[in-house]
Amino acid sequence: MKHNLILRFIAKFLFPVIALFAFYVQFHGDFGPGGGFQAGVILSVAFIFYALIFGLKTTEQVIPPQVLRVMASAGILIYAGTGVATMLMGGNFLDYNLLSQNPIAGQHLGILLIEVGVGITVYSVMLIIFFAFAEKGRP
Amino acid sequence: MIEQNLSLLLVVIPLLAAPITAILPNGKAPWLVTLVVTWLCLVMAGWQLSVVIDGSVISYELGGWAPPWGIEYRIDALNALVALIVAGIAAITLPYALRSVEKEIPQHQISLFYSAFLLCFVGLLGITQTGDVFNLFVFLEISSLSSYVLIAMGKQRRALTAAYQYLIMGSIGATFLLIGIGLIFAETGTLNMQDLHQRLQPILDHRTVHTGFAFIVVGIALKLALFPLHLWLPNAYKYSPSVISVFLSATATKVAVYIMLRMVFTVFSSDFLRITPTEDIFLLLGAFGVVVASFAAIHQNDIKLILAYSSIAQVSYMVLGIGLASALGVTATLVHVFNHALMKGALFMAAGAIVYRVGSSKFEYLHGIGRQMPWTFTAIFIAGLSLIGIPGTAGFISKWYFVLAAIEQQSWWIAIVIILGSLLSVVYMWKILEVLFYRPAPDKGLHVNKAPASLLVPMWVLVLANIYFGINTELTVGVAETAVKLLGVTAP
Amino acid sequence: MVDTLIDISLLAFLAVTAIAIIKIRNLFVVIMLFGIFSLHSAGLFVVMDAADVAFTEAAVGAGISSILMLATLALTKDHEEKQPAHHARIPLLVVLITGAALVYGTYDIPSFGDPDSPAQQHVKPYYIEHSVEETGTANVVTAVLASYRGYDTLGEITVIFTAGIGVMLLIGGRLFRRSKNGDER
Amino acid sequence: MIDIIIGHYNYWVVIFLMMAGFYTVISQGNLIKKIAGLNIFQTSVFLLYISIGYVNEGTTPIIAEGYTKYANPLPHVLILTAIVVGVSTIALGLALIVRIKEAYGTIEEDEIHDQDMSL
Repeated sequence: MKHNLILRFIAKFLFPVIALFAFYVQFHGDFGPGGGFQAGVILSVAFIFYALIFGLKTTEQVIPPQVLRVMASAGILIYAGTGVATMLMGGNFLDYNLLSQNPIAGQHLGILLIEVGVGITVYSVMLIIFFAFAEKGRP
Repeated sequence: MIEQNLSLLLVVIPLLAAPITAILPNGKAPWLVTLVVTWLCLVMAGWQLSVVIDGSVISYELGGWAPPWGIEYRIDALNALVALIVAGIAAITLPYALRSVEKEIPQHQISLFYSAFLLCFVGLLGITQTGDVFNLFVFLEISSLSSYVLIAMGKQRRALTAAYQYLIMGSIGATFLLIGIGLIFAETGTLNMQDLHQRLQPILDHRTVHTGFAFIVVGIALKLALFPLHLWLPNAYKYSPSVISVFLSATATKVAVYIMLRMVFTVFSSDFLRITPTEDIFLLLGAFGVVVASFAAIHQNDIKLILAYSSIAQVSYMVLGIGLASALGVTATLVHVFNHALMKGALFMAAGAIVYRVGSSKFEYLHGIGRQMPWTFTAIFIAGLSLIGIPGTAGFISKWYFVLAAIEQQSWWIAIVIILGSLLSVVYMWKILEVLFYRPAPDKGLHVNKAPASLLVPMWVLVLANIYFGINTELTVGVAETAVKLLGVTAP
Repeated sequence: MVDTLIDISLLAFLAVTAIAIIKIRNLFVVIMLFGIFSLHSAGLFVVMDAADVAFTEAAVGAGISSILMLATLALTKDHEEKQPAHHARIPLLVVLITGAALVYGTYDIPSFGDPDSPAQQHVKPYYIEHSVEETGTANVVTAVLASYRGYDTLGEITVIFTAGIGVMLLIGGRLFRRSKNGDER
Repeated sequence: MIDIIIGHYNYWVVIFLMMAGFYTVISQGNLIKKIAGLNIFQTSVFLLYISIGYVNEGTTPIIAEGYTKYANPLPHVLILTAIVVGVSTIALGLALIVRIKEAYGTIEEDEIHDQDMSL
């Protein structure tokens, strides 16, 4: 599909749109449907789409698989790290109220942090799975 | 700060270590991290048990939200005992793992392998700590998914099909559990175990509650490998890497027994057992399991397979104890959970040492090996005595309690089944010993070295523990009795 | 009324799709039907006021799962399922018993949509009443997911991380190695 | 009578869907189809949960003025988690299938069984 001009044009146009939508979903979960998980899936779909049009090699250069492996771990560490931070501040695990003077602000910050963690892990694992399957299919 | 968050740290420390291990370079580092983490967890699990051994209960509110709105960790003597078993077996397995894993797992996968091991460990510990049924489901899936992967890491191709079969059966089990939780949620609106217990008592005769209970029990029975849902287990244990056979056989089914106890007695209640035919079903399946699995074990020609079938039989004993539904019966189950972890851990370690040296666990390759590996052979002999239930070993204590519990209720046929099971285990253990010792080694016989010390020491620690806990029953029986009191098991 | 009609027609579509999946042996068609099944259930989730779930089911069930199955199909090159050799009587019996047990279990279940059922009267009101003041989040699903039951969500990403580790171990080959040459000693 | 049907038809159809999925898992010999069946089984259980959380004339649980009846958010949260668990299981199952195909050259249960027995 690398040489189909229309597909390439549409892909170039759609990729940023899908990615932008993913970020919207990521940070708008407080008010509408969505959150880190959906955002991670959508962002990974943008990359999968990119890989289908421009090929696996190009995509692996954009986002190397080894980096994905680190990111998948980083997401969990951000999430659990937030919990450990609240614990160090003297509260219970994941008690976001302590993250700020104002409990509501603390909750906002905590939810934001963990949703970012969720998004990163989900995005990278989805791509890891896709890369692993796609790589198997390469002659 | 540590004491206040102790029960949580027990789960969160390995949970943090798993992603870190996944990005470490291959080599000794992942093993070292895992070793440190498991020993740390063992210390914390021991500490936790020392806090609740007097019958007190630790309640920890995650996120600072009070139950039933938030998730609660709720630890009493029962949780603490099972957590100690899981952490203890992991800690003992790790020194053994170094050499064994180097030999069985490709070099470039070492760090991912230990990460998966830690995830399995996290899952099992998470199950033991939680007081929320859905949280239990989530951690059950963490442990299940990682065990599918770990089993598939076995060298032979049949490891793949064994893992696939386990994946299908395990997922069906998890889905049944999910259906059951959904049905009791529809009737109560809550997921916290204590809250569920209170809200279920007035509606124990509802048909929806009965169905929910049935689905929960079938779901757990699949994980437990309870007859007739045991078919996934033998191959899964046989073809998985040795370390994984040791770890899973000593912990996974035990944790499933724990879930069964929690669900039956804490979420539902002894009263519920009485108004339904559950007791009889447990007794019947347990009895069939003991007999059928023991006979199946006798017909195998492979050490690991014999041990796997024997595990099914031993788990059936535990189900018998639950079916007796008396304080004594459940005490026997708990003591056996602990003791069986010790004996199966030791036996699978010995089998793993043989595989390490010979490369196979099939009888045809093992004639006379016992003479060349005396330490391993003696370990099998002593742990085998414990499995059979000879006085002076840990196995005797649990068998003794089972028989007492059966006699207390005058279920003579149960007592007979228990003794029959022991006799059958004499037969299959003898079969192993005979091949290893009395069969002449083939003429050209390959020369086999003694197992390396890093394999022998952990094995012998467990063997000695089998003897120690056969003499000193204060810890096992004492904790079990406290746990049973808190479970609210009342005699019928 | 309109809701009920949409509900019934979606359920009917789902039932037909499920039967078709059992009957049809061409695996490509099965996977496509599976995608349709997922998409229809996402529609049904919308009808039942579960927007977040619908969103996720559409992205994961119809999207990721179908892509993965297609990828597996491409890798295994097995497009026709063989006639099942063994008789399917025992599975049918198991399924009938299980189904009968479930129908039996619905006798006492609160009616569909009943506002007085225990599931609507316990725990839930607390979330609805307090989530805005306690977490500052209007979307109660997010509040419960990220805060009240945040620990479940940590478990959830651990599950997906496990899947990532597993896939890397099983079919990752050398693609995800940390360094190009440092690993081999 | 009609009340019972209106109150329960949703559960009954969902049960039918679950059993269709369950039947596909345990009766089919093709490994990919088993996974598809498992997925249908699980998705139908999700429908069961969401049905439990549904309330007549309610809305999506996003607090807004002018609305008082909301669906129960708790089953939604549980199912979001369960969907993730489901897709993880499927990814692993499919990865195993790819390996099985490499090792055995087939993904039919019977043929795999025959190969294992003939050793």
